[in-house]
Amino acid sequence: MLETLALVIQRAVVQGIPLLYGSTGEIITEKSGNLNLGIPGIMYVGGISGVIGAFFYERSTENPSSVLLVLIPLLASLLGSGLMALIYSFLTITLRANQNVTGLTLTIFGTGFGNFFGGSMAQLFGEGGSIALTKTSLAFQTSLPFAEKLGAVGTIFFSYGFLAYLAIIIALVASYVLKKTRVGLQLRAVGENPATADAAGINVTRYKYAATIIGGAIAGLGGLYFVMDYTSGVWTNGGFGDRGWLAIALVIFALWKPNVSILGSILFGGLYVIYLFIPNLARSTQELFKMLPYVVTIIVLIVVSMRKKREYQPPEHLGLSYFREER
Amino acid sequence: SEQTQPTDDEGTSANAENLTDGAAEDLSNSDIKVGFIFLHDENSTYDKNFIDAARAAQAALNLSDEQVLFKTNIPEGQECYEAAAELVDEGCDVVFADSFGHESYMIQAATEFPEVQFCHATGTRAHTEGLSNYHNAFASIYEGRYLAGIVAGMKLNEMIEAGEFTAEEAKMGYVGAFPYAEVISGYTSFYLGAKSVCPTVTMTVKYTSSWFDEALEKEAANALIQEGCKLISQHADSMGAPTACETAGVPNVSYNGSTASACPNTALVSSRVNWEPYFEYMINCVAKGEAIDADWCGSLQSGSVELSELNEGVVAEGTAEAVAEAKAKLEAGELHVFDTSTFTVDGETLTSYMADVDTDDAYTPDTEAISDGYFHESEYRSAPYFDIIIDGIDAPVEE
Amino acid sequence: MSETPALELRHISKRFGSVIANHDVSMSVRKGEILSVLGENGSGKTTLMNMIAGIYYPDDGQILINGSEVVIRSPKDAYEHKIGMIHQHFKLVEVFTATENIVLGLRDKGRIDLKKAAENIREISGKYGFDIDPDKKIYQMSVSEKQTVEIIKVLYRGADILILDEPTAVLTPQETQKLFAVLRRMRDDGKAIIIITHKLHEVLSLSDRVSVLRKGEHIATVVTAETSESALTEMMVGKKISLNINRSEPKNLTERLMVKNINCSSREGVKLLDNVSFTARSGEILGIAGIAGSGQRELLESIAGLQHLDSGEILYLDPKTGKEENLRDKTPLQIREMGVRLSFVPEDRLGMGLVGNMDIADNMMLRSYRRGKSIFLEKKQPRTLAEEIIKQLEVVTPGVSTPVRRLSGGNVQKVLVGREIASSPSVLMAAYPVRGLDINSSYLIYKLLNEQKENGVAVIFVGEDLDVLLELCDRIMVIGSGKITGIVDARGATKEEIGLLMTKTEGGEMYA
Amino acid sequence: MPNPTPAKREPLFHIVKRDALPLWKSILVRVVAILLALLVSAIVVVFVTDLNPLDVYKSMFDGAFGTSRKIWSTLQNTAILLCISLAVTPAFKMRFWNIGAEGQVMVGCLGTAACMILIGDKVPSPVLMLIMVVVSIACGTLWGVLPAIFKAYWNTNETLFTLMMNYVAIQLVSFFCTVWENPKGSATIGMINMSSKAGWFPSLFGQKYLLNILIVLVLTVGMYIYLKYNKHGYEIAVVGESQNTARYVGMNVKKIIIRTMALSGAICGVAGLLLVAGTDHTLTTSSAGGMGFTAIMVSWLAKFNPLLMILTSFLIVFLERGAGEIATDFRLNESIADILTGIILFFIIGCEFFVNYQIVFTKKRKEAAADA
Ligand SMILES: Nc1ncnc2c1ncn2[C@@H]1O[C@H](COP(=O)(O)OP(=O)(O)OP(=O)(O)O)[C@@H](O)[C@H]1O
Ligand SMILES: Nc1ncnc2c1ncn2[C@@H]1O[C@H](COP(=O)(O)OP(=O)(O)OP(=O)(O)O)[C@@H](O)[C@H]1O
Ligand SMILES: [Mg+2]
Ligand SMILES: [Mg+2]
Repeated sequence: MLETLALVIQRAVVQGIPLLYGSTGEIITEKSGNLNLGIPGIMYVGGISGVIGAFFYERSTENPSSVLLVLIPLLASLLGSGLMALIYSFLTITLRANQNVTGLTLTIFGTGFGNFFGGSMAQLFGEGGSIALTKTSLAFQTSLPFAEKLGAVGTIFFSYGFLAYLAIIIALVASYVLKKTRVGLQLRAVGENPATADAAGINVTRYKYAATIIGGAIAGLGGLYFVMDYTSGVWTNGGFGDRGWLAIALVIFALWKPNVSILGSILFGGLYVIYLFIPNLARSTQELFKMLPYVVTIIVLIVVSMRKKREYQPPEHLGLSYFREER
Repeated sequence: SEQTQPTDDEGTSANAENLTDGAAEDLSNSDIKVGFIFLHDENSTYDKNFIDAARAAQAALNLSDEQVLFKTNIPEGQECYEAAAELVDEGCDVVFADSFGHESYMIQAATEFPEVQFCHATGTRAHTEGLSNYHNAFASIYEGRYLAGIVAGMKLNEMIEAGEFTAEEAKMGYVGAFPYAEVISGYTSFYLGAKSVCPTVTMTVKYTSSWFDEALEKEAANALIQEGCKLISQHADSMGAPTACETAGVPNVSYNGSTASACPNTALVSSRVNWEPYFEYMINCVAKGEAIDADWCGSLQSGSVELSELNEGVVAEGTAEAVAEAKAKLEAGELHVFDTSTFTVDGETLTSYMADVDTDDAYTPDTEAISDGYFHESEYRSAPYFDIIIDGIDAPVEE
Repeated sequence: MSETPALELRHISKRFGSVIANHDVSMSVRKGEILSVLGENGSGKTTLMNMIAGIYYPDDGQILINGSEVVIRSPKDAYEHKIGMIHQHFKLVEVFTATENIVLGLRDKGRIDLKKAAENIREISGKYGFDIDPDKKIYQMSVSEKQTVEIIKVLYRGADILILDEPTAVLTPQETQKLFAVLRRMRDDGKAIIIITHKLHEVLSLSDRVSVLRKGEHIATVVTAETSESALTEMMVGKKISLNINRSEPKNLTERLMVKNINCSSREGVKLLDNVSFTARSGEILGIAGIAGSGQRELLESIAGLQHLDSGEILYLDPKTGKEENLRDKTPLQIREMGVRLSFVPEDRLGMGLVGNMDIADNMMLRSYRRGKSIFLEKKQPRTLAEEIIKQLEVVTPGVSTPVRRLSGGNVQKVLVGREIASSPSVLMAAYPVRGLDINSSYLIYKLLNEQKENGVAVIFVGEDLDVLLELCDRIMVIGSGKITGIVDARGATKEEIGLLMTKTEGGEMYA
Repeated sequence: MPNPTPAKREPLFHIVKRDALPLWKSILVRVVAILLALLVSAIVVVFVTDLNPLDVYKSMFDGAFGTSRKIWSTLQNTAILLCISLAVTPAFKMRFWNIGAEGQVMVGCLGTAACMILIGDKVPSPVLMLIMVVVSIACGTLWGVLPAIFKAYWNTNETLFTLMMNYVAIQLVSFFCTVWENPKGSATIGMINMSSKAGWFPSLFGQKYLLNILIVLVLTVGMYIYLKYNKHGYEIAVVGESQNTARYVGMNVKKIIIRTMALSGAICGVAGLLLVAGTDHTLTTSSAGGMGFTAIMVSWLAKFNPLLMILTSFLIVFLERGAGEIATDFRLNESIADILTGIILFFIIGCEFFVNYQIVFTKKRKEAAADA
């Protein structure tokens, strides 16, 4: 029983990590006033960029070093998703394009990009079949050696690859920066009221760019985690599913607080797989159980909106572009 | 449907032999055009198996890229009909679709374009639809799975001997897509293969309700491992289950193609249908203007059912010999996979079973499938119809 | 006083699309000097100041600080030149505390220490006599508290050049005096100060020199001591004008609207209207005076059916049937369907009274679109009405199909007032109807209101200029912090009397 | 803080808002954007495939217009996408970000399929059609109204609410696919009423898609009139611009929000009907195929003008089908279509900047000053 529970929690965490990356990235982005609906696409690109990096490295050498096996996909992923966020930033911040439409387009583009290269890269380089990056994924999956000896405790706390811990560290750091530091204060001001921030001498454009790109890069790591750790280095088209959208939903669930998002994402992850652990469900009932994460999001959304607390509201200028000379 | 029995029976084996002689034909000078419709693309192990076979057939028959058209990622809906019709428009003489759900749309297209041949893998309705240009094809993959089951059973024995668990704890897990005959027939033959060498083995089945869902298959495999399964096999198309096994260090038998490169420490073997013989047969028939069988069922002999190379570091000692022996017996007809003396249902040995061979909305059983002491799988139509949950297998049954 | 000006503007021009907001403006301010900038609404005062503060970038011209040319590309540049500006519209983040707003954008090194900052803020407010809670969130603050935060923000940063854009619009006379004392002290410290205000007496009492803008151009800069109110007015408007209002004696006074003990509070639980009772009579203009944000808006919106009341009654006496109707908790549509002819010129013209992105004709339709049984819109009548209003009120616009957003503030106001009067109301409520109007148009509006009164309409007029209230209205009701602090006869009252009533309950809040 | 006089740094340029651009110029900007986008797409295709871009464009064109079947198919796809775009438009005009069209279409499909499966052989064809219309519209309406009610009363974030409703709808469809599966155990429904064709839209003049296309054309004109000339359309516009103004003139904002979303949902329901009864004759979890999202783009690109949407929906369908053809012809992965669509949309979205703003170069300004 205890072991089953430990496994459920472990699976919940594993499912939750990509969501956590996505929602932390989106929170940072939204705090700057940018509603980036391109996050699902960015997460695809984060995944495929890592795959591309690993693909070339694994093929370039017989004895890959485990440091490079981690570092190359990591940097490739950050670069890929950062570039995606840069496209979004350029369009919405510099060219002041509509954020919703830009975001949706970015998602179309990003998923297409991921699936195109994931689906045909091996073919383009004359190999065929799906890409399997065994060595890289082993490096990413390495968990703490004593995890197995600790039984349930080990399963729950120590059985993950380093990206899982990184996700939690990033969320905690982001929380701290947003709440306690000057940069965080200024970023929040930019999202709440860019004209005020601007008048106070804060470089609004720079903050928006920085937050959106950093947020995008963090979200992209969710894609990297999914392919390198969760799916063991095997790319499957569409495999990432709707996690990007759930990550965006999680932002509201977490009331724009990355530390709350840690628990939220694990909860969502659990809802994602809970039906597998409930015995004797009919197949049709299973389908109903798969609704859980979405239904719970809706309920949270409603409850939060009914409480109407000022602090529960999104950044005031979210979704709007800023032009200093506008009145 | 009684009268179709003998013809099908003959047709199946006769054609399978035909093919081995006629395969090397060079069709580069003919203006034949072939269209393929695939549910996914090469990322799906299922479709990759078809795509590889189509490429191999294209090469063997020396056809150009203009003569062989691929449409990938065609969903099981109107798009399939559209794709088929477009292939016809582009001059295809024969159109092939690879997914079960494509069937009704292929029939729709076949009705509309009587001059073009339509072939469909895994379908069930060619023998009752009465269309001369619509055909089903499959292979006796249950034989392949039986052999893979032997590999699994040997591995279990090895682990029992090594003291990893007791013989009573020898439980396997199986990730199935949907609880219909093709899957049930598959996991039952796999189980019977394992049982033939490891008599105490039991098996638990989980369905994912999807042919292709990485995360679901992975999580289902994980749940099975958690429930105490010592070995996992699957009938679903993503790498979810094999990679879950690799992470957990649990041996895995897969389907559609070897997973040894992605899972070097846990992949045992994989069984698959090799579609190249059928594709060559199909294309040759059209080129020569001969009729294609309404129901074609490939076999071990015809090269349609294959086992991948054993993953030497992982399989138990003596596996190769055991498999070779069983294979020879199957080919010789000395051994039948669904031999009723090897399994029971609710504690009883079966002597009679009316199978649902003819597709109709009410799923009425219509054909006696057990005779001569075994269940005659894939003889009355190419697609499997063994849908009995036997003792030793714990599979969700629903009504 | 030093020779080189602290700040000098040379030939500054700025256009917005086709609007020329500033053209070839030159002026300067010295260290230890207070300069007033005067001009009608829309004359380009804010635009000019915004260029100094880095909000706008000039199309042409130069800015010199301490004699050397600088380029101010952003507020950050302005900040680096020690320019501080208090904007016409508050620049505050509502969900932040006072402290957080004040330290925003400061470039101190190291970690942010809000506790220490709050200490400093307390110190500064003590020194200048402000009373403020550094940990209070902005959205919980009153307007004058917000203003205080803005002022402390600039003091905290220690600006050498200080710009204040209409800082007194929302302050009581007493608060204004406090502020002026602070400004004088800063002047004596050698700072250069520019202040924009519409109130001539403030200009005369505070500043050393006055610069006058008209239609975006610099008209003159004069030494305050050598000028007078009438001379300044003439410079502003460009011609001699006689400004008086023909107030007639009220006739046939009948009670039309009786407000009884109404109460309402905000989402955060702050009381907005506190037991308000009064009667508005047809044939008179009832003025409402008070510090901005004392509940005027909520009061008018309650009557118009836009504000939920906690308790109380709003009774309307129908002039035709003599029946009494309770308007409380009715929607605007229900009120209309009851046959109550209520017109309302709200304070927030583009946010409430009009739709900025629609043209004048479509804005006319707002009141009338429901007319007729057809499911389709009647577009001809509104068009005709629009054309009439444009002609009668001399609205400056390229045509009826110009989006209202593009019109200048005064013309927007004319469109709104014109539409509301066109619906021949029995009660006409107008909140700051001359805000944004030039002097001529203001007097046109006063004339229209007087005509309505003479036609037997009960007019309620919320104004900010006490002189106008005293000249235009028959009775003046004073509101402070949501309470009625007194109702006086406009013919006998004095400004001081009203000013006192305005601060009766509110007085100590800001400068304890 | 010491304050040395900073070096004089004039910015290279600065940005100002411009007055309305003349129509021909604003069209020119967009045409140039599309041409640039095609150029960039060509570079991308050449980069990944080494193909001649002209071949690629020809192939694209063939994909949409190569044969009469393809033309009809293109028209049919355009019609459905247009229908969903029409559906989202009134909500968008009201600034209600409904990204749940996907789910609203799905439940429309579900309702239609339910009628065909459950009573297909029990009632006469005209009655069945009528019931299908009513049920599909009712389903779509329900899905649209639910988030609207919460938006109207509690200001619940509609973007996420509608997004989540998509997945609830998809799981619901998935549930019923299992319940009505055929054959047993397959979790797919297959073609519904294949032999009786009960509930299938009839062919008009031998064209099975013509009825769909005509229905959508009628809807398009209707929506244009509704938004432009109907009193509701006016109310929607006012609520979208300013809820305060709407309230001020006595509009019932809550009612208008709910009513408008009901309309959006209803038209999505119709799109579901057209998909199941008019084209697919089956129900799967991908029946709506992402068009609910694409429709947002169509509507926005057309500036919410239903007549212009004919053009923009056609553009998107052309791009998708064309890129699909490239994939088939050159054995590429279909996702290339999404990449190319994305690139072209980026350019179209970005070019709006040049319609609304102007870049003033400092140098030019100086010269202008010298001239003056
Ligand atoms: N950001 C802007 N965009 C477009 N037009 C503007 C902008 N800012 C100012 N204007 C226009 O420039 C002109 C001058 O406006 P400005 O705000 O400087 O006037 P002002 O003298 O400050 O008036 P007020 O007394 O009302 O504050 C007006 O016609 C105004 O409409
Ligand atoms: N007040 C502040 N305190 C501490 N760090 C800040 C502060 N303002 C900005 N930063 C951080 O310092 C970095 C530099 O930003 P800043 O806007 O100060 O640039 P700058 O050097 O002034 O640029 P420029 O030369 O363009 O004016 C940024 O990473 C920003 O996050
Ligand atoms: Mg101003
Ligand atoms: Mg700097």
